[in-house]
Amino acid sequence: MSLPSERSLSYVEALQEALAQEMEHDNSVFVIGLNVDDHKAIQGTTQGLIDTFGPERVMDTPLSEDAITGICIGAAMAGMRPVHVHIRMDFLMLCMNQLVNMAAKAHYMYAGQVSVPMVSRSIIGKSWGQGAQHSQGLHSMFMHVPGLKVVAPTNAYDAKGCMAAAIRDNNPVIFVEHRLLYSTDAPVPKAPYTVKFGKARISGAGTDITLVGVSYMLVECLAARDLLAEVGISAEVIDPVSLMPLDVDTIAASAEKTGRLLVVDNAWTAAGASAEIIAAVCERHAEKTPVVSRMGYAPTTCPTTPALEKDFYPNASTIASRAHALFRPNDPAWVPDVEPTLPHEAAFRGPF
Amino acid sequence: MSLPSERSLSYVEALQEALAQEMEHDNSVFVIGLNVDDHKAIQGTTQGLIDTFGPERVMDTPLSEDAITGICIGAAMAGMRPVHVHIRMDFLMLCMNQLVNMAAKAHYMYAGQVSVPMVSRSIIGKSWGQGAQHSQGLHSMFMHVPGLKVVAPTNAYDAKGCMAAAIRDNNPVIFVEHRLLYSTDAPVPKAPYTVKFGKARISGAGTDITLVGVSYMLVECLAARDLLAEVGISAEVIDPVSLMPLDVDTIAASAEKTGRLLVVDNAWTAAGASAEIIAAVCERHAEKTPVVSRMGYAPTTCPTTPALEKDFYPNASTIASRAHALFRPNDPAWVPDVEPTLPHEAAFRGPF
Amino acid sequence: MSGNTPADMAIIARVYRSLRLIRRTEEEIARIYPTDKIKSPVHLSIGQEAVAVGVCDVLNDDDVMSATYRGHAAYLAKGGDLKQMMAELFGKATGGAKGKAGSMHLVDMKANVLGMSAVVGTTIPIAAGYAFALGRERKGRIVACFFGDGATEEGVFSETLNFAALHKLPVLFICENNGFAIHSPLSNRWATEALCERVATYGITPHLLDRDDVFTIRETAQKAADEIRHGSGPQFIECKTYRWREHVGPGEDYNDSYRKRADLEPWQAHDQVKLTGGMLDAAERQTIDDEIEAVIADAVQFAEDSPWPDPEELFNHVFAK
Amino acid sequence: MSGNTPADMAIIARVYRSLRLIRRTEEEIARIYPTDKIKSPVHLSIGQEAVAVGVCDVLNDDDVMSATYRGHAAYLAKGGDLKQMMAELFGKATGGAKGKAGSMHLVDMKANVLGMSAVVGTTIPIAAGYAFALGRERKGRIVACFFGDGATEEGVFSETLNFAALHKLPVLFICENNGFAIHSPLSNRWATEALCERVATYGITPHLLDRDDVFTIRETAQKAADEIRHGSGPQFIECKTYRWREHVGPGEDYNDSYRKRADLEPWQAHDQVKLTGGMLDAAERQTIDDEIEAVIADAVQFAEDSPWPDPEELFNHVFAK
Ligand SMILES: Cc1ncc(C[n+]2csc(CCOP(=O)(O)OP(=O)(O)O)c2C)c(N)n1
Ligand SMILES: Cc1ncc(C[n+]2csc(CCOP(=O)(O)OP(=O)(O)O)c2C)c(N)n1
Ligand SMILES: [Mg+2]
Ligand SMILES: [Mg+2]
Repeated sequence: MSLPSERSLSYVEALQEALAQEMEHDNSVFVIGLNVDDHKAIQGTTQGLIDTFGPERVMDTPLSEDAITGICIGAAMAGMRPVHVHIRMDFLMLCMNQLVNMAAKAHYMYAGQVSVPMVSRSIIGKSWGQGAQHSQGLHSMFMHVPGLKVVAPTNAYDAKGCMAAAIRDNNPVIFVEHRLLYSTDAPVPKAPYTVKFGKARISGAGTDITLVGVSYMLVECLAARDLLAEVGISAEVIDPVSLMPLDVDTIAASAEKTGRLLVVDNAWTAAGASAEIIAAVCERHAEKTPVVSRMGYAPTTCPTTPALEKDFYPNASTIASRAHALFRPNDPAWVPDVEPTLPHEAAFRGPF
Repeated sequence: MSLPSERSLSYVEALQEALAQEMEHDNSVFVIGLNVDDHKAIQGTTQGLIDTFGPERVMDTPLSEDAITGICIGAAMAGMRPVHVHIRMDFLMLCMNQLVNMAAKAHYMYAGQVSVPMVSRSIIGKSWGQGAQHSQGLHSMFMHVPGLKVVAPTNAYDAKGCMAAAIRDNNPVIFVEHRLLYSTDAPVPKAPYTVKFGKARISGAGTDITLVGVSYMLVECLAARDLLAEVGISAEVIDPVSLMPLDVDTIAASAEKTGRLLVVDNAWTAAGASAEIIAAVCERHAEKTPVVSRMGYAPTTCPTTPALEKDFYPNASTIASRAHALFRPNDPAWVPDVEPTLPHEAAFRGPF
Repeated sequence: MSGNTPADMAIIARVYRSLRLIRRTEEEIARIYPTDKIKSPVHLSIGQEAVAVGVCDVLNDDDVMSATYRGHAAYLAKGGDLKQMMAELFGKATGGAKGKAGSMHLVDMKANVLGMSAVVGTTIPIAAGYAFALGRERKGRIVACFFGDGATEEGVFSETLNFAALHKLPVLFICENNGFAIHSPLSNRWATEALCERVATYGITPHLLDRDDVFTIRETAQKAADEIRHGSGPQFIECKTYRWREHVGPGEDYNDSYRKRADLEPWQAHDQVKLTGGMLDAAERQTIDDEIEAVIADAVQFAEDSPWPDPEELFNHVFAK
Repeated sequence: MSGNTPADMAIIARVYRSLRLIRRTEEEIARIYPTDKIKSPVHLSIGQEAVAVGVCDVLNDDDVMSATYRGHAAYLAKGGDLKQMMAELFGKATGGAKGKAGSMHLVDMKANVLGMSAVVGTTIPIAAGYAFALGRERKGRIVACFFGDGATEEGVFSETLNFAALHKLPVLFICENNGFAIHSPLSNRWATEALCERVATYGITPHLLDRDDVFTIRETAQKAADEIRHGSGPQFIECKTYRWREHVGPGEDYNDSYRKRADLEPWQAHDQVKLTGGMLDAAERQTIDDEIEAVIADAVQFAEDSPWPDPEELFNHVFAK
C-alpha cells in the first residue's frame, strides 16, 4: 500500500473496523452467522460488535447455512443489509442453491423489482491440518454466475475498503478472506472509505514477467518477486483485488509489456480464476499473445499432513522457479534454496 | 459417428438402453430420483426399468436432493452403484456440499479405504421458457474439483457408451445431458459398450479454424461449419465428450494446425469450461499461440421470453460470424442470414 | 360464513370474485396455450384456488405474500396485476418482469407479491427473511408463505421452521397439500403424514384442514394472522387440496397411470367456486362474472397488443445500481 | 448392570477398558499437543466417552459405525486401530489414511469405522446410505450413526430421517447433545428442545437419556439395535452429555465467557470412567490400567518412529482405479 496513513492495522482489525463503521452509519446492516457473538469473535473480526450493537444486529445462528442464506436474501429484499459469516469457504457449498439460484438471479429475474444487498464472508483455511474440507478456495464457482460479485482483498487496507464497498453494494457479494492474511498489517485510515471493485493493483512493478496472485498467493508472489530479483529477473506483481468484476485491462497491459503472464491462484486451476484470467488476456491479443502459465493447488484433495500439504500449495520458491523457466526457457531449471513456507505461516498454530 | 451399426436410436433410447443393460449385468446398479418410476419416465430415459427391475432398483424419492446424494454416496461406499437422476442441472446446487465435500474427496481423504462409484445425471434445459432456474449448464463447477469426473455426450452413441462407462467407473461422475439432444438420433450398437473418458472426437474435419462445442453447442458448431463452408472457410469441429478428464492433446493439435480456436460452451464463459480449454491450449504453445476466442451464454441470467432468450445463446449463425471474424479479421463482419434456431429446436414444445 | 349479515355477504362476494377470477383466468390460459402464444411452462392451480383466496382475503395490502411456480392463484388472490401477469406469460415488455420471469417467477412488489421460484422450497427461507425484516419494523405486517407438500421434504423447510420459531418471525406458513409432487404420491415421499405434529415440535401452532373449504381456510387464517400480528410467532396451516389439471401444462391427465378421474370427483363435488357462487343471488353473481370476463379479455388483449422487449433488455438488471 | 454375575463382570471390565482407553488416549494427545507433533486440530471427547462406549459395546464387529470430527471416542470404542490413529494424528505414512485425514477424518474400514467428516452433518445421509446397502444385503447388519446437537439443525438431518424412516433403514442415530456448537448454546440455536418428539413424528422410535450413564446407554442401545436388526426401521437416541475440554484443542476453557467451571462439576461428579472403574476390584482394574498405558505408549512410539509419507503420495487416490 502506498497510501499515506498514520496507523497500521491488522487484516482482522481492518475488517472489524469496517463492520463497526458500516453498522454505525447504516441501521439496516447486521452481522449474522454461527458464533459471531462469542468471545473468539471470528478471530476478532466481529470483536465488540455485540456490545455496541446488541443481539438484534449481531446474531448467532443454528447450523443451517442454506436457510440462513435464504433468510439473508429475504431480509435484503426487504431493505436490510446482512453480512453472513462463514468460518470456512468450504461451507458455502451448503449455500449454493440460494446463492446461485436466488441471490444471483433475483434482481434480473424480477426485472429490478427487488435487489439483494448482502455479503457472504468466507474464510479460506491453510496449514495446521486444515485438510480436505477446511482449505478450499472456491471463488471461481461464484465468478461463473452472473449477478454475483466476488472480491478477495489481500491486505488490511483493501480488507477495510472492500468490506465497506461490499456492504454498500446493492448486489450479493462473495467476500473471500484467507486465514493466513489475518495477522498481516498495513496502513489503514481511520475514516470510512471504500475500495472500488474492478480495479487491480500493481503491488510491485517489473518488466520481465507479470505475476498475478489471487488471495493469499499475492503474498507468495511478492516473495517470489524478491527471489527473482536476486537472479536479475524483474517481476511485476498484480493483485486483482476483485475477481468479478475483473480488471482485465490492467493485467493485459502488464502482460503486453512483459510478454509473460503467470497467474497463481489460491485454488485449483481447472476452470478456475487462473483459467479465466489467462483466457481473457489471450482473447485480447490476436497478434502477439504473451507466454502464459498457471499455478494453483495441486490437482488433488488437500491432505492434512504437512509432509504432503507443503507440495499441495504453490509457494515463493516454486513460483520463482516457474517464472524463471518462462523467462529463461533455455536455462537449466532453477529452484531458489529457501524455506518454502513463509515465517508467519510457519508460526501459525491456529487458533483453528 | 462413423461406427458401423444397423440401427439408429434417439439419445433418450440410448440412455435407456445403457441403464437397462448395466442394471441387467450388475445387480449393484440402481436408479434413484424423483419420478424415475412414473409413466413419463424422465422423458423416456428410464422407460420400463421399474417393470423389469422393480421398485427396489428404480426408486422414486422425496424432494431431498442433499440427503439423497449423501445416501447415494453411502450406498456407493458399501459397494452399490447408484445413478441419481436430476431433471435439471440447476438442482445440483442443492447437492454441492455432498458432491464437493464428500463424494469428490472420500477416496482421497480416506486414502483409498473407500470409493464412490456413483453417477449424477443432470439435464440442461433450453427454450420454451425454461428461464433463470431451468437452463443452467454448471459443469465447470464440477470440473474445478479434483475427484469428480464430468462427461457431456452430444449424440446417442456417446450417450449410451458414456453412461455405461460412468456406471462402471469407480468414481463419482457428473453426467451432463441436454434436453434438446434427447430427440436426436445416431447409429447405436445393441451390444453393451463403453466410450472412454478423456478422448475428444473430431466431429467434422477442417483446416482453417477449430471449433470446440460443449454439450448442445456441438450441434450449433456443426451447423456453423456448414455455413462457413459456403463462404469458403473450412472449420474443424471438436467434441470434447468428457470435460474432466479433458483431452487437451486433440484440441491443441487441431488449434496448432488451424491456428485459430473458438470454444463454444453451453454455459457462461467466466471461469467456465471454455476458459479452461483456452488456458490449457495457450499454456502449451509458448511459441506461436493460436488466435483464441470464447462464446457461451450471455453474461446475464437466462430470460424466459423468446424475444430475449434467442440472444442469450450462441447459435450457428453467431458462431459462424465469430469464426469468420477470426479467420478474416480484415473483412467486414459477416452474418449468415439464416434462422438462428435450428428446426428441431424451433419445434420443441416440451414436455417440460 | 352464515351469509346472514351484509358484512358476510360482502365477504362472500369478494371471495367469490377472487375464486372465479383465478379459475377463469387459468381456464383462459389453458384455452390460449395450444396457440403457442404462451411460450413457457404453466403450472395451473385450478381446483386449489380456495387455499390462496381463503388466506389472502385476510391479509392487509401491506402484508406480504410468497408463493411458488404454481403461483397464479396466490398472485391474483393477493391483488397482483392481471394485465402484467398475462403480458408476462406472453413474454412481452409490459409483463411484470418484462418477460424475464414467465409464469414460474411471477412478482408484483407493488401488491407485496414476492417473486416466485421454479426451484422447490427456495422461497421458504426468503419469505422468512422478509418476515424477519418486517418483525424489526414493528408495524404488525406479516408474510404469508405458500408452498406444496413436496417442498416440506427439502431440508431448508425444517431449517427455516426452526429459525422462524426461534426468533418468533411474523410469518404464516401454508402448505397446499395436493398429495403429489409431479406424479409422485405422498406414500413415496413421506414416512408419515404427521406434518402438523412435526411443525408443532418447533413451538409453531399448526392448523390441519382436511378439505379446502374456503371459509374454513379464511377463518383459520384470520385467527392465525391476528395472533401473528400480536407476536405469537409463526403459525402453520396444512390444507388438503387437489390439483385438477396435469402437473404442468393446460390439460387433464386422468388417463395417465398415476391417478384416476374417480379421485377427482369428491373434490369437484365441493368445488369452491361453484359453492361460493351459489351463496350469492343470481343477479349479483352474473354481474361479477361479466365483470371478470371483461377484465380477463382486457388482460389478454393487453398482452396480445404489447410489444416484445427490446434486445438491449437482455443486459438490464444483471446488477443493481 | 448389577455386577452380580460373571457375565456382568465381563461386560463391566470391557466397558471400563474402553472408557479408560479413550480417556487416557485423549489425555495423552492433550499432553503431546504442545510439542506440535500433532500438526492438526483435535476435537477431544473427554467427558463424552460413555455415549460412544455404551453404544459401540453392543455392536457386532460387522456392524458399521459413523461419527464426526470429534470422533476419537467412537473410533476406539468401535475397535478402530489405535496405532494407525496415533500415526494419522502425527501425519505419518502409517496412519490409517497415510496422513491425509488427520484427526478430523479418521477412518478404519477393517473395523467398519466409516470415514469421519469435518463438515457438520455430512456423514448423516452417508451413514443412512450405507445402512440402505446393508438393508438390501439382509444379513441383520446395522449402522450406528453419531453426531452432535448442532448437526440436527442442518436440513440434511431432517431429510435423512424422513428417507430412513420411509425405507425402514437399519440405522441407529445417536445425538450426543453436549449443549454447545463451538461456544453457541442450545438456546441460540433450538426453538425448542423437543428433538425426540420431532424425530418420533417420522415414525422413528426415540430414546431420550438425560444423563450419560454408560450402562443405561448400553441397555438402550442393546434394545434398539436388536429391534433394528429385526426390521423396526431406524431408532434414535438423544443423550445429554458434556464436553469437558475446549471445542478444539487440548485445553480447558472455563475462563472464557461462555460457561463456568461450576457447569462442569455435576458431570465430573458422575464421571463414567471413575464410576465404572469403581465397580471392578482394584487388582483387576490395575491390570487393565497398566495394559492401557502400555498400549498407548506403544502407539505413540509407533507414530514417533513412523516415516513421513513420500511426496508422490500427494497424487495417489485422487481417482479410484
Ligand atoms: C429442488 C427441486 N427439485 C425438483 C424439482 C422438480 N419439480 C418441479 S415441481 C415439483 C413438484 C413439487 O411438488 P409440491 O411441492 O407438492 O408442489 P405442487 O407442484 O404439488 O404444487 C418438482 C419435484 C424442482 N423444481 N426443484
Ligand atoms: C456445515 C458446517 N458448519 C459449521 C461448521 C463449523 N463447526 C465446526 S464444529 C461445529 C460445532 C458443531 O456442534 P455439534 O454438532 O453439537 O458437535 P460438537 O462439536 O458439540 O460435538 C461447528 C459449527 C462446520 N464444521 N460445518
Ligand atoms: Mg404437491
Ligand atoms: Mg454439541
